[in-house]
Parts: sequence; structure tokens; C-alpha cells
Amino acid sequence: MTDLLRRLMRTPQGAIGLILLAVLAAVCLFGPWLAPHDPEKMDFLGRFRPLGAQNWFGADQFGRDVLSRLLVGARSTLPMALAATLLGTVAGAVVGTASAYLGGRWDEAIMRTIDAVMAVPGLLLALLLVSTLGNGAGNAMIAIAVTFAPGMARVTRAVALTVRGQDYVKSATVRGESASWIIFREMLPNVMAPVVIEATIRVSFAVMLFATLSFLGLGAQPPASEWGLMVAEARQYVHQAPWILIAPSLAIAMTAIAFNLLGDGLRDAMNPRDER
Amino acid sequence: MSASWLLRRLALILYTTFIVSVLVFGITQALPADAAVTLLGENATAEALNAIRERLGLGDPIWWQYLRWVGHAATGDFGLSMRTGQPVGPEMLTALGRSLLLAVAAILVMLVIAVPLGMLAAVRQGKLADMATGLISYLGVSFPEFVTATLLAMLLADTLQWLPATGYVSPLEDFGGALRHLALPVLTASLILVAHVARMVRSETLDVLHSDYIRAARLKGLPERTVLVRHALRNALLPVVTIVALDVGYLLGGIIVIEEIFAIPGIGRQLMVAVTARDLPSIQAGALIMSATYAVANTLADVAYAVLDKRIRYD
Amino acid sequence: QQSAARRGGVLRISVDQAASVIHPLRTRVNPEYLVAELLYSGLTRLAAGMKVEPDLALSWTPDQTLTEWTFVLRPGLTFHDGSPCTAADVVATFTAILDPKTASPGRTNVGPIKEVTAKDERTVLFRLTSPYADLPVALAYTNARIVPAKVIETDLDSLSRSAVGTGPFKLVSFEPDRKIVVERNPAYYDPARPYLDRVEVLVYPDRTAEASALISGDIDLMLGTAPGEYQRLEKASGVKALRVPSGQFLNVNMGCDQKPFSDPRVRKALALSVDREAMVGFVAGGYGTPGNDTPISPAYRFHREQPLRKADLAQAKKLLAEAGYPNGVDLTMIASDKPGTRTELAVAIREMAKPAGFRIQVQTMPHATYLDQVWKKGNFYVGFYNMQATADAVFSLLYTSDAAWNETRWNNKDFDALVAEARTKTDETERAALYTKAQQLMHDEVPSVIPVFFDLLAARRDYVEGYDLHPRGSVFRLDFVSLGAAAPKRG
Amino acid sequence: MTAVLSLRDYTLDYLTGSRPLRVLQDISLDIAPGEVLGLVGESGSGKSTLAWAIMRHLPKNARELSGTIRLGGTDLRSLPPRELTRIRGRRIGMVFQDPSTALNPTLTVGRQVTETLVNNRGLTRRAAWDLALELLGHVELRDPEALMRRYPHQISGGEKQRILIATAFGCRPELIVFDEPTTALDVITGARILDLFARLRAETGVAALYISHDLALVSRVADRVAVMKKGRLVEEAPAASIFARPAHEETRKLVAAVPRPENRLVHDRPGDRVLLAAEAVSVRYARPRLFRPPPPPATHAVGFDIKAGEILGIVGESGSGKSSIARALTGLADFSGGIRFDGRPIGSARDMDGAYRRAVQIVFQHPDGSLNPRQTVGEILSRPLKLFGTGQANLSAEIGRLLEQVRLPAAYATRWPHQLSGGEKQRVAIARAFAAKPSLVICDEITAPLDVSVQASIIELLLSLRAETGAAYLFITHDINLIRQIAHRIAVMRRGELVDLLPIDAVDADHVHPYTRDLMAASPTPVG
Ligand SMILES: Nc1ncnc2c1ncn2[C@@H]1O[C@H](COP(=O)(O)OP(=O)(O)OP(=O)(O)O)[C@@H](O)[C@H]1O
Ligand SMILES: Nc1ncnc2c1ncn2[C@@H]1O[C@H](COP(=O)(O)OP(=O)(O)OP(=O)(O)O)[C@@H](O)[C@H]1O
Ligand SMILES: [Mg+2]
Ligand SMILES: [Mg+2]
Repeated sequence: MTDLLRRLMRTPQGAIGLILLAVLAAVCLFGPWLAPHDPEKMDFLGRFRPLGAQNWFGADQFGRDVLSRLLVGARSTLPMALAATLLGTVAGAVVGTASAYLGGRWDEAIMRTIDAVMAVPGLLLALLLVSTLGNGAGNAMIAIAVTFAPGMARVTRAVALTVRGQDYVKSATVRGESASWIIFREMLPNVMAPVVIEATIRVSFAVMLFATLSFLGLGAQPPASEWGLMVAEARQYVHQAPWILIAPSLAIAMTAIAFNLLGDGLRDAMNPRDER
Repeated sequence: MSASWLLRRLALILYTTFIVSVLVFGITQALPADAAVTLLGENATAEALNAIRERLGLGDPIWWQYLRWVGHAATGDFGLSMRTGQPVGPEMLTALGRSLLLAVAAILVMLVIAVPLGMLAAVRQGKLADMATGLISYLGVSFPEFVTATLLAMLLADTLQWLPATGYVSPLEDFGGALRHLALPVLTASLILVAHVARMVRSETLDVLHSDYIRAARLKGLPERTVLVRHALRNALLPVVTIVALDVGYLLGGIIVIEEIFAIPGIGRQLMVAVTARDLPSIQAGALIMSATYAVANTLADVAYAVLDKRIRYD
Repeated sequence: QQSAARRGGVLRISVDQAASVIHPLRTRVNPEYLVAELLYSGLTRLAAGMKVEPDLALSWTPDQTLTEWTFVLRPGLTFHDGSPCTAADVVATFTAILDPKTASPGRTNVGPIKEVTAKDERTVLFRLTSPYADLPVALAYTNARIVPAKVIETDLDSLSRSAVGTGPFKLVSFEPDRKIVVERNPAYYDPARPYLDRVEVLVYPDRTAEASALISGDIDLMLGTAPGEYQRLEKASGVKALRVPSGQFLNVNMGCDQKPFSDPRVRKALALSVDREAMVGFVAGGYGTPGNDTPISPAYRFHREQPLRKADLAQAKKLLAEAGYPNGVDLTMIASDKPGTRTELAVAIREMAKPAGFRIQVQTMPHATYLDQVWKKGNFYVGFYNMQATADAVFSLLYTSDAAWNETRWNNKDFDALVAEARTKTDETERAALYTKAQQLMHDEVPSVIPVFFDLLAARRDYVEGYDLHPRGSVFRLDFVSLGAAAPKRG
Repeated sequence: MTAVLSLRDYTLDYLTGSRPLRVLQDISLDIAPGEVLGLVGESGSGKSTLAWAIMRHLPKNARELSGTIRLGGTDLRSLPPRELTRIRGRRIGMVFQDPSTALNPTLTVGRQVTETLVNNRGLTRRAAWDLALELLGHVELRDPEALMRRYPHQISGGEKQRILIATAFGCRPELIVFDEPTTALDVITGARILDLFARLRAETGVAALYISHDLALVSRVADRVAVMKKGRLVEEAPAASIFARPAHEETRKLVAAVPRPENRLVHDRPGDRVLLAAEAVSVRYARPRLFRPPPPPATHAVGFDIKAGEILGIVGESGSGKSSIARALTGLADFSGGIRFDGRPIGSARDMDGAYRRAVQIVFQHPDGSLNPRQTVGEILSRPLKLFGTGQANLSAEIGRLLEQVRLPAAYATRWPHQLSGGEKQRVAIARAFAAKPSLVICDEITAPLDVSVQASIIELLLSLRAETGAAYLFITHDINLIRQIAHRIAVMRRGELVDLLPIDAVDADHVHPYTRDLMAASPTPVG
């Protein structure tokens, strides 16, 4: 583990990604204490106040401090995106591994069904699900997890197929282990590496999807300062006060870049190539 | 590629479509707020609601509604939109046409940008060019699409006035106008995809460059250019075919927001409108048409792959 | 103005959502009203200043009791298909509107009509259930558009796909989510109008993009816009930004028959915690008028001048305590996502009412879900309404006990009586007195908090002439619009 | 006479995580024109690294500390990359172990061969094509014309290796480096390649460095042999004498470990009780499909029996169905026909109950793949113990006993597989098999990836375990010499069929199947 971390820090992507993530994690943990203002405090005179000493990142249409909203909003943005990814990844990994293990017709049936679910574009599926479950961050999270799961299942299955061919799985089969033991104890731990890489990159998709759902009015509930919601609300004022759009957009971009960098770094760190 | 393989793929497309139909039908049944209420909005009276429900057959058992719908859909009749009263099938097909136009254009633009970028990054791995291309592609994926769309429109349409900000013009009515109007949405969509594909091209090229046969080619004394062009390029580009097919799916239904901002009534946006209006026939037909298209695109990608890569044989 | 108007040209007008319904009896939103107005005519129509003017009807006369009205049609009216439009069509149309099965929003808005009969080819008699002075205005309602009797008899639903009207324009093509095209009706009853050859209605779902399209000259006129865009349009060259004070409002509806809102002190406490001037800034971008918890804005005829209710948090707190909530009260306020200002109002109220002891949680939901689950059922939610033609129309739409959309279930007998009595009066001062009392009653009892009226905002290109932004929001009068010499030539 | 290749005091490190790893130390060697130098040594001794150093194609983490590498008069270490490109292929060629990865899968074979010839011999396309046809014909490839139009996946491994060797010789280099060119091929094909090599060398007079850890093989092809141990050359002598009179201890160790058929390691006779009988077992991998004729089965009605305590060897060409039989017996592959175990009929994998699973164990070829990398040795061993009835209480004692049985320290229980060497991993896999106290252990080429000395110790272990537990072995291998040392009977398979089932002392008799005879003949005579 520490070895991996060291290798990760040695790749430029991994190092920058980790540093950015550390900053984000700090914001998630300490955001409310770092925030200079109450994120929900409205100030009639401060509407659209530009960047300056009073509001470092300016103020929004309610005169709320954008920086404070960003700092506090990290909590409702990042953990949600992480949780959605995690949920989708775990579900997908289990289904993918099981499908690879079961093989034959079961595999065929599961994979074709997953193809079908994937044929419904993610955003639309999320949209339908949120419309069904009702608005709100929690439901958006579930919807995003559901849209992620099939893709993760596919990725996992591809890896799991090679793992399934490994002799240690065969030897478990030969000694008569149960399917659940083989799937969860023999195979899953060995497919996790590529799955984790895939997942880190998907976190940024999740952030984006949350933002889009919020844009469509289906994500977090106002006055939450979830970043996607902030961007969505700010869009109509883009000509008046571009900073209220740009500040949260940059925060989202930073998150996305951090996770992408981490994913790329992990990819390099986890399978060292024969460099010649 | 044998005939039986093609038959099987066709059967699979049908199966996929069937699963999607069940899925979508199921979800639409679970949608809160029934269509009749939404349709009548704030003017709903009990009598009017009943009249509509009767007309739409919403009172029948669900399985019966499903079968009836599938039966009609099989003959190409998807019913009338609850929202507009127009036949849903033609409406969604028109929307699909617009989306496909956008998708194809976006994919072409994206490939033109992404492939050289990815190759360059791979060949110059770890060098400045690699970092720079990486950064560009990261930026593409790192903003929500409505931000990218807004910023691009602000820059290219509002400030520089190079392009029309929005609107859809049919290429059949006015080809030049259609191109100009498509430019911004296509650019936005392709910028989002560039990152994805450039990264893919980069890593595939790297993999290929590290493969034994490239090593063997070098050890045979082949000049570097021959190694790159004849041995590496083609093999590295193969997986891109598959990715492109996946992107078709994204471009059909995932760019609702781009379609909305640029006022392109493509299938994604039409579906979104249908979901908002609980226009069940439109949702069902749209989702079905969309996923069938996606399945077809994937099959085509597989065929293309087999044509390009002689190792792959489907039977 | 009329004589100077140039004939010809194509006008491109943008709307922000699809005109998905062109069935004139069933239209519900402004873009649809626009299309219906282009294609159909009513008996009367609204002119500037909410004045009623003849449309298909040349003249009208009530009897003494205001319960029997006789309307006389113009001679020689024809529908787009060439068939004559007669009293029989009018009778059939109103019978259809009043039939609940038709599901026309007009059913509860065209007045207390008991019966419509044709006296002859050109004369129609309306019998009412109660006296109603505003009938000619009510008949100008957006859904009261005359359609052919034979269509009603054969296939009324066909009007969702095709149009047979008497309006100034005829339908050319209908793509609800993109573009609707109409062309001049040569057989329109006024040979001078319309001036335009063609009107193209284009759908731009995104307001920012819509404004950009106007600025770049892709479109000539927009139906409406938002404050943020309005500022940009004001500065743009070649564009004239339009603004008119209106009676369009957002309100916070409270279920007056349920706790805690059954206690007027709670409602009043909420009203007292709202800073209305600030609210105009927050939700209307400054383009609006503060509201006094009655739906009658200064844009209405019988508006009552009255000092604005000032925010008084101490008093609000006190009232809340008196009502039995010394520690404050927890509430969930629901705001649908359309229009976006509903949410903004909710968020602003949440903050403003916090110090008074209201702990409000805002919950947004898709409009469809809202209509199904909250509207007219909920206890605490944000409503949004266009300006109506008359005070009576608003009151009897929303606040009387028998109102079609009685959301607050306030059910105040005194108020009902005042509104009913005002209907029977033709004398302006008498009516003014009654409506003043009614407004006072509402102001005191606060069935719903109405903190802000919106100005309607829109914009046109410089060369678009003869267009006045109408405060009603659903009146467009494009048959009076013409294009100046500077207008681009379009095929 | 000046040497073609000459190394002086060449030392090389690999930079690894913590400290540099010395892989080559003061290597000095010369290869004269037309000479073949064999290079042997245990696994990991640095043979391949030396080859890469000569080819100037080292991993990024390699650090050359000192020494020179000269090709003829050229100092290879000081050549810039452009110059190197002109040397490679033209003056030094290389042939790898695995022919399947050395060819670009998306280009036709012909194109790749001609491309090389065009580039290295300055021929025109046409001339190169004609030359290629000639070269391929020369290495006994049938219908070279058709072959050259095919893609690499459409031809067999042996054919690929021939093509690569022919191309390497066709470029007329001064030196060719071979890194275990036959280990990926079956014995008969491998032997054919060796003949080819000898012939081409005689014809062209090219010098070669021939790397292998198979002593017998090297002694057949090389003029001189160098022995490597931990990065040093410890002995160098003519091929004829080196293994007969090994001077260095390492050489002696290698020679001693070479299996010799006449040196029987098993002397007892098995009992008469039939433990397991396979009755017309056929394994079919592809499911029957519509519209197509079913593919031939991987094994076709194979029948044999194993007596309690017997060692039955299975040999045969690659792909002949040996592993398929092993899979059928363990329920890993669906089969038709039947198995009779201790008199009990077993019709399919579903009939394999706990008792059967416990009695029949398998050890796989690749120790890397057969141990779950996410489980410690202790966990790996505890599973079968628990499954077959050892209580939690004496689990750790049992694990200790098992490890001791396979001669590993008990402390290894806490190690992860990647912390073990190949031989140690294979011991753990064997321990896992014996955890169940089996009566039959199937060993599928378990010694193939190990070098001779490790191989010898594993065999010794298996035999002593058999002595302790009385287990029978079904021993699948390509190593004829090895199996002749230990098996009671040998089954010979070819193309899915059992062609011979012979007692061990009958394999050289006259009445055996011709294929069996070929196989025995192809097996290299042990050195020493
Ligand atoms: N890139 C590398 N980085 C670090 N160590 C390496 C690298 N490549 C090989 N090694 C180590 O260097 C040593 C020599 O490896 P080499 O491949 O030359 O052995 P070999 O003699 O060819 O073995 P074998 O007979 O198994 O092929 C081994 O211990 C190996 O683990
Ligand atoms: N999973 C599988 N699916 C399809 N065909 C297979 C499968 N496994 C093996 N085969 C085929 O079955 C035949 C027998 O294979 P098997 O592995 O039993 O051979 P083997 O004698 O063990 O060969 P080797 O000596 O190379 O290990 C071969 O033609 C092989 O290609
Ligand atoms: Mg080696
Ligand atoms: Mg095998």
C-alpha cells in the first residue's frame, strides 16, 4: 500500500492529483470553519458584488458570499459524488464478477441485459429514475449509481474473465467451494485494481452528472450550495456577474481534474511497463 | 463474419430493444404524476381526467397496456403524443435525424482533433507535448457541458460574433445555414469527447509501442518512422472504433443540455421534454428508438473492427 | 400609425418553451396563446390598458340585470377553409368550452354562463346564472376562441393537428418543439391587417441563447425574457428592450384550513417577516413592484393605494408566539421548478423568515409532480400567476370560496359577498369601493403572501413596429405589427 | 581470427525500489565467426539481460557500470540510436522465446518478412518477396506462397518460429542471438527447429549466442558452452566436454539435476486395486450450434485406469488433450463418458461430491497463477483444511504440519505469494493439494516452468509425499526423461486420442505406436 503510494507520488499525474485531492478533502472536512461568511446569509446591497476584499470570489444574486458557499458546498458535492461512484462500482463489480464466474448462458443473459441498460443513455436513465424517485440529492445519488453500475460491470467482467481463468480459481472450484466464496473471496479482490482506476475517473463523471441533474432541476435542493446547483443557478446571470458561474465551475473542474489525474497516475503506478 | 453471426447480432439487437422496452415501460409506469394530470395541468377536472384516461387506455391493467403498446410499436405505430397530439413515431424519428446529424459531425470533428493529439502525446510520452495535450483534454471533460456551452457561446457568438448562437436549421432547407448553426453545438460536444478519445489513443498507442511485436520490429532494424506508421498506428486506432460507437450513445441521449441550450430539438431533448410532461408514448418510443440506434451503432462498430483487424472472426 | 405601417415581410418571434398545444380551447401557456391568437379570433379582445374591443363581435348590450347579453357578429365572417362563421359556431364553441369533457381552461374563466343561444345568423344571446358586468372582458379570455361548429360535431381533437379559425393568419406548418409558421389570411375581416406576410414562431428553450439570438438578429422579437438577459438586451445595439408593469405575481399559498396556517396570526407573522422591496430585487431583478398580499397590482384598474407592509420581525415573532409557537415552527415549502423564480422566492423567504422563528425547508420538484401532488392539495407552496383582465377574474379564479383554483381554502364569506356584489355593479366608484374593501380584507387576513409583482420584460429589433408589450402577458396583437424599412429581407 | 562479438568486463545493475540489483558482473566472452556459444544457467541468472545488452535494448532502469561490447570492430555501447538501427537486423539478429508475440497481428506474414528483407538487404519489393519464398521453402514450410498471405494468427507456433529464424538468417547478419527459441514449442516441433538451426548455421556460417537452460539441448547445438550463475560466468568449455567433465560446482549442480531415464527413482509396484477408471471420456469445449458442424472433441473416448498408489504419466504433443483429461477428472470441463472412482460411477461434475473432491486433487503448471495473490500462504492452506473438516482449533498446527511436509518453514504461513520464489510457490500448491489427504493427485506439467535444479527438488518432494501418504499421481509432462524416471506406466496422447498405454519398461519395445517412438526419439539424450 505504501509502496503504491510511493510509486503514485513518483508519477507527475499522481502527485498533482493527490495534492489537489488533499486540498479538496481539507475543504470537505473544514469548509464550514474556513468559510468567512454564512453561506446562506442574504445581503440585498451586496447582490452581484464583484470580487474584492469583502467577498473574495464575489457575491451571487442574493448577495451571498460565493467563496463561503463553495467551501461549505464541498460537503454536499464531493461525498455525494464519491458515494454514488462507490455504490455503482460495488454493484457493478459484484455483478460483473458474478457474470464472469457463472459464465455460459448466465453470463450471456446478464451481459445482454447490461447492454440493454447501457443502451439507455446515462443521463436519461438518471433523469427517469430521479423523476420516479423524486428530487433530491439522495435520489440523484442512487440514480447516478444505477447508471454507473452497468459500465462498471462490463469493465469488471473483462478483468474477471482473466481472473476466472487463473488456476487459483480453478483450484477453488475443484475443492468444491461455493459460488459466493469464489466470487467474493477469490475473484473480487483480484479484479479491484483496474476497477479502482476506472472508478476514480468516474468520480469526475459523477460530479458532472450531479451538476447536470441540478441544472435540470433534479439534483440538490436549494439553497444548498452544491456546486452543480450553484453553476446551474448562476447561468442566467452569466452576462451580469460571470464570477458566480466561473467560481463553482472551476471548483468542479478542479475536482474532475484531480480524480482524472489520480486515475491516470494509478494506472501507471499499478502496472509498471517494461520501459525500453 | 458469417451470416449466422449477423443473424445472432440482429437477434441481440431485438433482445436489447425488448429489455429496454420493459425497462422503460416499467419506469414510465412508476413515474409519479400521471400523464392525464400533467396534460391538463391546472385545468384538470375529474370529468376531463376520466375522459382522457379512457381515451389513452390508462385504466387497463399494466401488462395489457404493455402488450398493446408492443403490438402497435412492432408495426411502427407508437401512438399519439399526449402532449402535442402528433404521431410520436415520425416526431421521434425526425428528432433522431437531427441528433444523428449532430452526433456524426461531432464525432468527425472530435476524431480530427483527438487522434493526432493522442498519438502525439504517446510518442512524446512524459515530454512537454504530452503534458500539454493531457491538460487540454482534461479541460474538455472537467467542466459541466452547460458551462462549456455557455462559455463557448459567449466567446464565439456573443463577443466575436463568428457563429450564430443557437437554433437549428435543417440542412435540407439551408445547407450553409445548417452548418453555421451546427458549429457551436458540435464544437461543444466534441470538446467533451476529445479528452476521452485522446486519452484512449494515447494509452493504446503506448501499449502498442511497448508490445513485443513493436520491439521485434525495432530489433529487426526497421526505421522508427516505419515502426510508428506501419506497425503502431493502425493497431492503436482499432479500439477507437469501439469507443466511437459508445460515444454515439452518449451523443444521442447524453447531451440533452447541449441540445437544450442550442435549441436543437434532438432526440435527447425531446425525451427530456417528454419526461417532464409525462408524455408516456413519447418517452417509450424515444427511448426505444434511441437504444435501437445505439445497438445498431455497436454492431456496426463490431463489423468495422472485424474488417480492420484480421484476427477477429465472428462466427 | 396604422396608415404608416408597411405591408409584407416575415417576422421571427421567439418563445421559451414549446407551443405544444394549438387546440385553441386547450392552450395553457403563453407560446400556445400566441399561436392561438394568430390563428383564431374571439368575440372580443383586449386592447391596451385592459380595454375590451370588438373582435368577431361588432357590438354587445346587456339587459338591466346584467344577466342577459346580446352580441352581434360582423357580417361576412369566414373560417380559413372558406366556410362562413355564424352565430351557430359561436354557440357550439361556448357549449364545448363549458363541457367539462373538453377540459378547456376557459370553462371557469369565461363568466357565469348558463346558456348560449343563436337568435339569428349574426346574433348570439348569453344567459348568465348571476349578474356579471365584466362579461365582455371575460369573453376575451385566451381560450374563448371561435371554432367551426362542424369541427366540434365531427372531431374536436383534430384541432390539435390542424387549425380552422377566423384569425389573421393561417397555419402553414407545426413542429411544436422547433418552429411554427403561419401566413397572412387574405380573408381576414379587416382588409388592412395583418401587415406581415408570415410569422415564424421559433422555440428557444434557453433564455440566454434566446437573447443572443435576438442580439445577433436571428430573431426579430421575443415574447419574454428574464432580468439578467434584459440588462444585456438593454445595452445591445439594434435592440429595443421592452418593459411593462404587470399583475403577474408569485405567492406563497398557505392552507388556511390546517395547522399552523389555520391561525391568521401565523399567516400574518410570515407576511410581516418579508422585506418586499428587497424581494423585488431578489426575485424580479429589480424589475417589479412590491406586493401587499393582494393579487391586485397597480396595473389593475381597481388597485387600492395602501402603504406597503413593512418587515417587522419583532411583531412577527410575537404573533407566532401568541399563536402558540414561541419556539418557532418547522415547515416545508414546496416550489416547482417552473418558472425558476418560484425557487428563488422560496429561498429568499426562507432566509427572511428565519429570524422570526420560521424554520423552512425548501423542496423543489418537477412541475409535473407538483401539479399532481401539491397543487391545490399542499399546505405551503409557491404559486405563480399571470395577470388577469379584471380584478374579478383574479379573485374568482383564486380566492373566493367557489374559486376554481381555491388553493388557500381561505373561504371567507365576507370576501365572497364583496366580490359577488361588485359583479352586479356597473358604476365605477361603487365597484371601486367594494374592491377596496375586498383588498383590505385580504391584506388583513393574508390567505397567501404576495410579496412581488413582476414587470413583463421582452425585447424587439428596432425595425419591428407596432408591438406593445401587453401587461396581461397572454395578449400579443401581432396583426398590428409591421416591419420597418431596415428589416432584413427573408424568403 | 577476430571475434564477431566480444564482451569485456561488462557489469550491469537494475535500479529497483530500494537498492540497485547487480545482474551482470564482469562478463567477458568472445564468439568467433561461425561459432555457436551456448549460455546456460539457472533461472534469473541474467541470461536474457545479457542478450538485451548485446542488442542494445535495455529496460530504462538498467545501469551499465563498466565494460565494452564490440561487434566486429564496432563499439556497440557508444553507438547513437540512428546507427544502432542500421546495425540491428543487418549485423545482429535476434530470435525470441515466444514466436506468437514477435509478429504484428494485423499485417500479413509475407509483408513482415519482405519488409525486413527490403530494409536490411536493400532489395526491391519484388526481389524481397521472391527471396522470402525461397527462404521459407528452405525451412521446409509447405506452400510458402499461401503462408505469406496469411496473418500471424492463422499459422502455428512452430511455423512462426521457423519463419522468424529463416528471416533472421536471411538477413545475413554476423551474429544471431537466440533466447530460448524452442521452450514455447512441443518437443517434436522443438527438435525440428533445432535441426533447422543446425542446418542453416552450417550453410550460412553465422555466429550465434544460444541461450537456454536445457543442458541437453545446448550441448546439441553449441560449439562452446558458458555457464552463468548470479550474473557471473563461472565456467566456459567446449560443448563436448563441459557436461561430461564439469569443472565448476554450479555446472555440476546443473548436470546432476538433469533427469535420466535409466536412473529410476521409483522402485515399488503399485497394488492391484483400481482407484479411478476413465471410461471413454470425451471433452468437448464448443457447444453445438445451429447451422454448423460440431467441432471435433478435445479428447476422444479416452479410457484408462489408475491403481492405488500408482504413478501414471501422460505425454503427448501439445494440444493433444492431456490437460483436458485432467480438467474432466476434476470437473473443470464437461465431459461425456464416465469415471469410476473406487467403484462408484461418476457421470458428470455434479456427481463429484465432497468425498470425491477430497480424494482427487490437482496441482497446476504455473505456480504464479495457482496461488491467489490476495491471500497469505496460511489463508491459502486453511481453506481446504476447513473445507475437509479440520476444526478452527488445530488449524494453525495443521498449517504448520503441511508446510513442514513440503519442507517450508512454518513462518511462511504469513507470507504473500509474491514473496516466494517459483519453486516455493509450487511447494505451497502441493501442500494445498495434500491438505485434503488425497488418494490421487493430478500434476499438470508442474515442473515445466522451473529450472532443472528446482525441478529435481520438487520431484523428490512428490516422491517422499507419496511414500508418506500412499497417494497415486497422474503426472502430465513433456519431459520424457523425467517421466521415465518416476512413472509406472505411460499414456501417450495425440490429437485427442490415447495412442498407447504402456508399462514403463515397454516404451522402447518394437510394438509401440509410431508416434510414441517419434516422441521418445525427439527427447534429447541427457548430458553428462
Ligand atoms: N527490468 C528489470 N528491473 C529489475 N530487475 C530485473 C528486470 N529484468 C530482470 N530483472 C531481474 O534480473 C535478474 C536476471 O533476469 P534475466 O531475465 O536476465 O534472467 P534469465 O537468466 O534470463 O532467467 P530465465 O532463465 O528465467 O529467463 C532476475 O533476478 C530478474 O528478476
Ligand atoms: N477452454 C477451451 N475452449 C476451447 N478449446 C479448448 C479449451 N481448452 C483447450 N482447448 C483445445 O482442446 C485441445 C486440447 O487442449 P489441452 O489443453 O487438453 O491440450 P494439452 O495436451 O494439455 O496441451 P499442452 O501440452 O499444450 O498443455 C486443444 O486443441 C485446445 O486448443
Ligand atoms: Mg530469460
Ligand atoms: Mg496442457
